[in-house]
Amino acid sequence: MGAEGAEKAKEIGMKETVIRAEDLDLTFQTKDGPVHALKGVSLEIGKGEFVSFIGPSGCGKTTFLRCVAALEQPTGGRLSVNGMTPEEARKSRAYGYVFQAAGLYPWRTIAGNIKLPLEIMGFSRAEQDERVRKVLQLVDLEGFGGKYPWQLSGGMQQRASIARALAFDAEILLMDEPFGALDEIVRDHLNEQLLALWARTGKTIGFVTHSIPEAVYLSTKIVVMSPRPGRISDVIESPLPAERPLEIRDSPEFIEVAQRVREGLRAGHSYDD
Amino acid sequence: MGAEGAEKAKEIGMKETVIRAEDLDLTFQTKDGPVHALKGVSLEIGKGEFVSFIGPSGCGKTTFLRCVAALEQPTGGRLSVNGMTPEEARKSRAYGYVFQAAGLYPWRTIAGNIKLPLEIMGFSRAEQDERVRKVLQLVDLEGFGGKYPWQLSGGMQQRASIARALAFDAEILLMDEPFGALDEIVRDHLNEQLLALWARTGKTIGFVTHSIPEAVYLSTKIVVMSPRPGRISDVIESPLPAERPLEIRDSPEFIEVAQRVREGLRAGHSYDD
Amino acid sequence: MRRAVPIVTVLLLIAAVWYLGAWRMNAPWALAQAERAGQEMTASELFTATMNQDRPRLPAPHQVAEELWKTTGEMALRGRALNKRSLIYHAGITLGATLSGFALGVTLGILGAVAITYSRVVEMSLMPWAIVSQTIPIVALAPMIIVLSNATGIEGRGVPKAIISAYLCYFPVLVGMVKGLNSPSSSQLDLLKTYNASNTASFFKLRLPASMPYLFTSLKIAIAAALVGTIVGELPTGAVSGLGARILIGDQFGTPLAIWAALFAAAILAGALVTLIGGVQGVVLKRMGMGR
Amino acid sequence: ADEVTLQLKWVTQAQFAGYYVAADKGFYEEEGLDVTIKPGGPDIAPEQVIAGGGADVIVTWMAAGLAARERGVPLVNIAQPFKKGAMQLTCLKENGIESPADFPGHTLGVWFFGNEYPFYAWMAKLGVPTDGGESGVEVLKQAFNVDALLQKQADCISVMTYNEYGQVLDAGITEDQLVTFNYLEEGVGMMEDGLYVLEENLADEAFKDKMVRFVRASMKGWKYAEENPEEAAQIVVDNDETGAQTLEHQTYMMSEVAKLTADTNGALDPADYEQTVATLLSAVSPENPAITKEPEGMAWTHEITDAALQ
Amino acid sequence: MTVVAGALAFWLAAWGLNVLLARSRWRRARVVRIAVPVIFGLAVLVLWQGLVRGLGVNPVILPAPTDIAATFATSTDTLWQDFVQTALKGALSGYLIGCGAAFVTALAIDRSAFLTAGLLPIGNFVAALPIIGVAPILVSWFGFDWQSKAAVVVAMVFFPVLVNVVQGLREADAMQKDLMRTYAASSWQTLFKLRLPAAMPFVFNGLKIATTLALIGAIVAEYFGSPVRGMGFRISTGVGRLAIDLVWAEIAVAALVGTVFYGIVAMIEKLVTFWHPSQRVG
Ligand SMILES: Nc1ncnc2c1ncn2[C@@H]1O[C@H](COP(=O)(O)OP(=O)(O)OP(=O)(O)O)[C@@H](O)[C@H]1O
Ligand SMILES: Nc1ncnc2c1ncn2[C@@H]1O[C@H](COP(=O)(O)OP(=O)(O)OP(=O)(O)O)[C@@H](O)[C@H]1O
Ligand SMILES: Cc1ncc(C[n+]2csc(CCO)c2C)c(N)n1
Ligand SMILES: [Mg+2]
Ligand SMILES: [Mg+2]
Repeated sequence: MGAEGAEKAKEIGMKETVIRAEDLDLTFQTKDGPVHALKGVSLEIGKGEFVSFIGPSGCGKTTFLRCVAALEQPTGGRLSVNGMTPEEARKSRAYGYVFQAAGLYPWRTIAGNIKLPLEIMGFSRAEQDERVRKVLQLVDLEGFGGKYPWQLSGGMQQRASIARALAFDAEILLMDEPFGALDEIVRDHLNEQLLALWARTGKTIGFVTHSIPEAVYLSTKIVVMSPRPGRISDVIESPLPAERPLEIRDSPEFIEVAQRVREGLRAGHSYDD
Repeated sequence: MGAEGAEKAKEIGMKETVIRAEDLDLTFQTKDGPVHALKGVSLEIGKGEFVSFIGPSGCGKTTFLRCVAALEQPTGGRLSVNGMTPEEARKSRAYGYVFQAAGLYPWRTIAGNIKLPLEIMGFSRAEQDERVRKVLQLVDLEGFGGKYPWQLSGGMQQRASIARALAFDAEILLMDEPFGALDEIVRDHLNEQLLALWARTGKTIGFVTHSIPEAVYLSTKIVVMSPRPGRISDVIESPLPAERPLEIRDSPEFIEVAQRVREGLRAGHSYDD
Repeated sequence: MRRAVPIVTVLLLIAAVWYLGAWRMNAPWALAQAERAGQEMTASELFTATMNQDRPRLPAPHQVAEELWKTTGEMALRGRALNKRSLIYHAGITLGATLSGFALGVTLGILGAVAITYSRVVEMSLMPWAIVSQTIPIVALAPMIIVLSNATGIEGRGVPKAIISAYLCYFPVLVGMVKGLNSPSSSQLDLLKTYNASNTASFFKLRLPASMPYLFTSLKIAIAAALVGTIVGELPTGAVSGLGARILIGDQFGTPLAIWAALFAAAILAGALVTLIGGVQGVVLKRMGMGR
Repeated sequence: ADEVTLQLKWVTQAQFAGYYVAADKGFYEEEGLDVTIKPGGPDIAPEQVIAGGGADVIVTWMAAGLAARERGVPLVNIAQPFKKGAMQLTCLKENGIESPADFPGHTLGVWFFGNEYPFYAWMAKLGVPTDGGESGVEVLKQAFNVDALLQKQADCISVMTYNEYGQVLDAGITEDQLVTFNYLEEGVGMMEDGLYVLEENLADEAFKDKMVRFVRASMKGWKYAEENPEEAAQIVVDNDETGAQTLEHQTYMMSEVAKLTADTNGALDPADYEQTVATLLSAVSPENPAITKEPEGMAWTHEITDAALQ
Repeated sequence: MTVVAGALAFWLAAWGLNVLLARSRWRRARVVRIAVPVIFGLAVLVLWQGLVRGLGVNPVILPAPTDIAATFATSTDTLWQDFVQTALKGALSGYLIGCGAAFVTALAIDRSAFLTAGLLPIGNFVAALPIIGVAPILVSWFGFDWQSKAAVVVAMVFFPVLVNVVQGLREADAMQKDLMRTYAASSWQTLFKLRLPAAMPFVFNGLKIATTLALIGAIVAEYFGSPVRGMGFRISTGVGRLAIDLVWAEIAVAALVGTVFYGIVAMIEKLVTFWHPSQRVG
């Protein structure tokens, strides 16, 4: 794309592209033969977008996110992140990744867990403490830095793991069903907080979920996927405004988008697997 | 109550009471001091009702269900099931209990799992086989009796575990977040099936869930609970008709009930646990 | 096949190191002998002299293989597999004691685990002592066990050996089974409670099947421990037959080759037993639907 | 037939040829006895076995027998087939030992398990301390083999003329490279393999009679073995359950053992007993607690041999 | 006979007391957790004493606990000397060398998937072998003093520890490793910050198994030659001298030392793996 492309993008009101996938394929070789986890996936994600991936189990949501984070190697197609290969982007520490389970190290305190990437990236002690303090505040966990993960509830752990991903200010936040294990109320609350955080920081976010309301509530763009082989069956640009109180979920626009997502899903779903 | 009471109940259009809790208390003694899991819980559940319990984590939903099933001993108040103590009701095998995880025994086939309660209760071989056949049909799993649990998808496992609870024709079905681990699409599907089954069998069902739409969609009565100490904060009789297609969830009545549940929940929720 | 390549490589590496060691360790004796005889030795003469000694400090692998073959395969071919000079015969003796010790130990372990699972007094009283029991050097008890079993009228050395081997192998079974019998989740146990199931039913329908994977894991450890126990029982007690006795006699008569051959026979026996249990585990767990 | 259990002091070898020959040739049977021979081993104390009722009669050394007596197991010597002592200390000349005067500063291998008494008696007699240092000797608990000498971990080791000494020679060391000291000849010897029973059993006439027949047959076995060493060795090899003994070595052993049994009919010479007791008492020390006082009561008897060998 | 009956009665009474304690309100208290097994042990000793005395068992066959205690008290010098020789010089040094070597080897082969694939099955196999049989060989290689005992201990503990450490290093789950990759962490950073801590429960499992092996290995090795001190020396020669009470005193020392050793390792484990669910009860 280069400078010229960026110019053009701005002109026509598009944001700068951060992640660009073209005709991406990924086939796992397994004992029972090849599994086509991704087939011909093309997608562009602009800077500052909040993109949700939704689809039945096994449709390749996780795999796509992992390809972006260079945790998996596509077997075909092109994938670039900020104009680099995903591998280079990973080395330049462009990603914060949040897994489904909080995945905190049980032998480290919450603060210790948040420090982990900072230690690895060689931040100074003072800087580490400062950042820990800041992100703990961001996710509403002041005062819990000295606790161990197992002393916290699931929701708090999940917030800590988000704080960990935020601590080193990666440009791109990839979240794989981060709230899957939480109850709806806690989930609502974290959704609100995540939106606020996104608004404040302007990060680019890739977000995998199974929940239709969650996807609709959070995203600027919803990617509906279907399995066998994993491919994109619909991409929905959200018409919802940037400002989203929780009540927006009872608005007709919301319900309409949700309905569209649900149909897209229903189409690709098989009940007996 | 006696015959007279039952008469009266019929007269005024009320159903016969199956479960009656009066001012129920349950306090766990833990190392960190007493935990008031239930405090002054009073509730009546009529024959054939479908009652959902919803509330934030730790509000005592599971504990209440366990008290009903005589798996936990209340420390105060009265609790009767069909006019007996829960203990007696348990001994008379009045309950089918479905846990959050399917909890099938991996060393038994699906049919073997369903037979488990039948063996324990001393049904004859022929009777066992007959019942297994019937309930497998009921939950749409014909032909899967010989498979092992891990050869089935999560949704199918959950249906099998419901079949297991149905097999011995308990009057009361207690379900503790049976669909918590499933994705939304599968969940919708199972919700539909569960409703159909309930309609067909007329069982009394106690159902714990975290999902507001699920609670509203399924129940004739929604019990909203709040924690510390665990108590009932709202009991909502559903105005929805008995016949409920999935689309009912976009109807205004549905949304209204959901909104009321959500408010009840919000009130009792604390975000930091 | 793919998995075999690294294993074979490592084995070859070990053999190479072994040959090197044999050469280094046997050289002094060869040199001293030459000196006593007043001869000079070339390097190649020295090397051959280190590879074929009667009393090597470290026999070369081919020597051990040869001795092993002479005392097993060759005798078997001549129809003398059960002759007392055959290691097959002695392995059989050791195997017999190992199996009876194993049976005794496994029975004790399982019964103990059941008692511990169902009785809190037993758990609190016994569990710490089970650990302490493993720190007692059973070798020290071996002679007393022999005398005591003599005194109580038990004849023969098989019984004391089996007792020692049971002593060593009950522990892993006990620990594994306590874990296994307690592995059902509380919701699995509660499920049975809602059926108003008896203790017996919950044992046979839930706890026991749930403990099977644990049982087999500990059985593999236990059979190895039982073999160690038998050999340890044979070593200091003057057993007259069995692989341990061969090691002992080899030590007394200065025939290291006999020791090494017996050691390898023991290793092969251990490997075979563990593999066998692994096989049974595979079959049983598969038939139970847990064999994925 | 009357049953008799004999507990040996060591593994099956020509050291016990007489008993195996007697069993094999039917001498016991002729006496109406059904004899079970239990081999011993490095951890078997025959005195303990007989105290526990595991044997009727045992083969043991007199020092051990007297020690057991003092510790409450009243053993009685009923016969003494071995007249001479076979235990020796053998040293490699190249390590600088020519005579007992050279011991200080060297390491000596000693057998324990009740076999150490003569060694300590000798050192006491020589005035050599046994706790190491310049003027003393370093003592090793030698395994029951000759590795310590061959691998130069000890300068001298304990050997039996009929066994380990031969092993040293077999290993390629010649007799002239060795210096050997025989305990008996050094004046600290003790009676080796004798037959012992529990004193209380001797009160029983039937038992006594059994022992008379047993000793008679056993001595017949010994004399037969002396005269037919090769056949005796073969019998021993046949009876060895370990299958590890070689005929060659057992033949050597038999020929050496024959020298020990040659000059006796099996009756204990009281002078030998006196010498053993004297030696033991000459060197009472914490390391060497065999006996601390004259044995009390009947430590030996001629009753059996008198009846058996009239 | 009355003695036997008395002992039996005591045993029953002690058991009854334990039943009461185990059912009591205080059953979770530390004191009770300790008292119950102690009472049980005492009851066993009393029963032993009663049977030996009551049945008039010859002390040459089985001494009474009081005799053993008396011998213990009068031979503390000997016991101490033997403890130093066998437990400290032989077992402990062998344990440290063996575990250390296993740890270093595990880290070394961990770098190569090929070596791990080759060594792990072999290690698993060797860990199941009756290594104790090499004792006579190692004694003839390393001489009579503690070095050969340490060598036997090294041989015995090496493979169990190796297998556990290698296994432990594979314990970090895929997600945790992926997390490190998203940080572009170096392999050393991954090792020290993730895989070693995650391996600790396994490492300690190996170390605990090794404690019970160490003392037994050192003692057995002394059967095949030793200086004139050491627990194995005393045990292996004591029977021949009919000093059975001293043998039992040594056995008691061995059990005590072994238990304390195990206890120390278990305590360190508690400190290091405080985060592991198995350590978090309550
Ligand atoms: N490492 C792997 N090896 C083989 N197959 C794999 C691997 N990882 C994923 N797959 C397969 O690829 C497909 C896509 O998997 P993926 O995890 O991306 O699905 P998903 O959409 O994230 O599903 P879920 O909602 O269950 O998390 C599935 O069929 C899965 O079985
Ligand atoms: N056995 C127990 N011992 C001590 N406290 C307990 C026990 N069981 C439950 N509790 C406590 O009682 C309270 C109610 O628990 P309960 O499991 O009934 O909650 P819940 O509503 O089912 O929550 P969730 O939605 O997380 O399942 C909680 O605070 C819990 O920690
Ligand atoms: C238990 C016991 N061990 C060793 C000896 C000494 N000894 C006497 S004969 C012999 C066999 C080798 O010749 C040995 C080692 C013994 N008397 N008793
Ligand atoms: Mg996924
Ligand atoms: Mg619950």
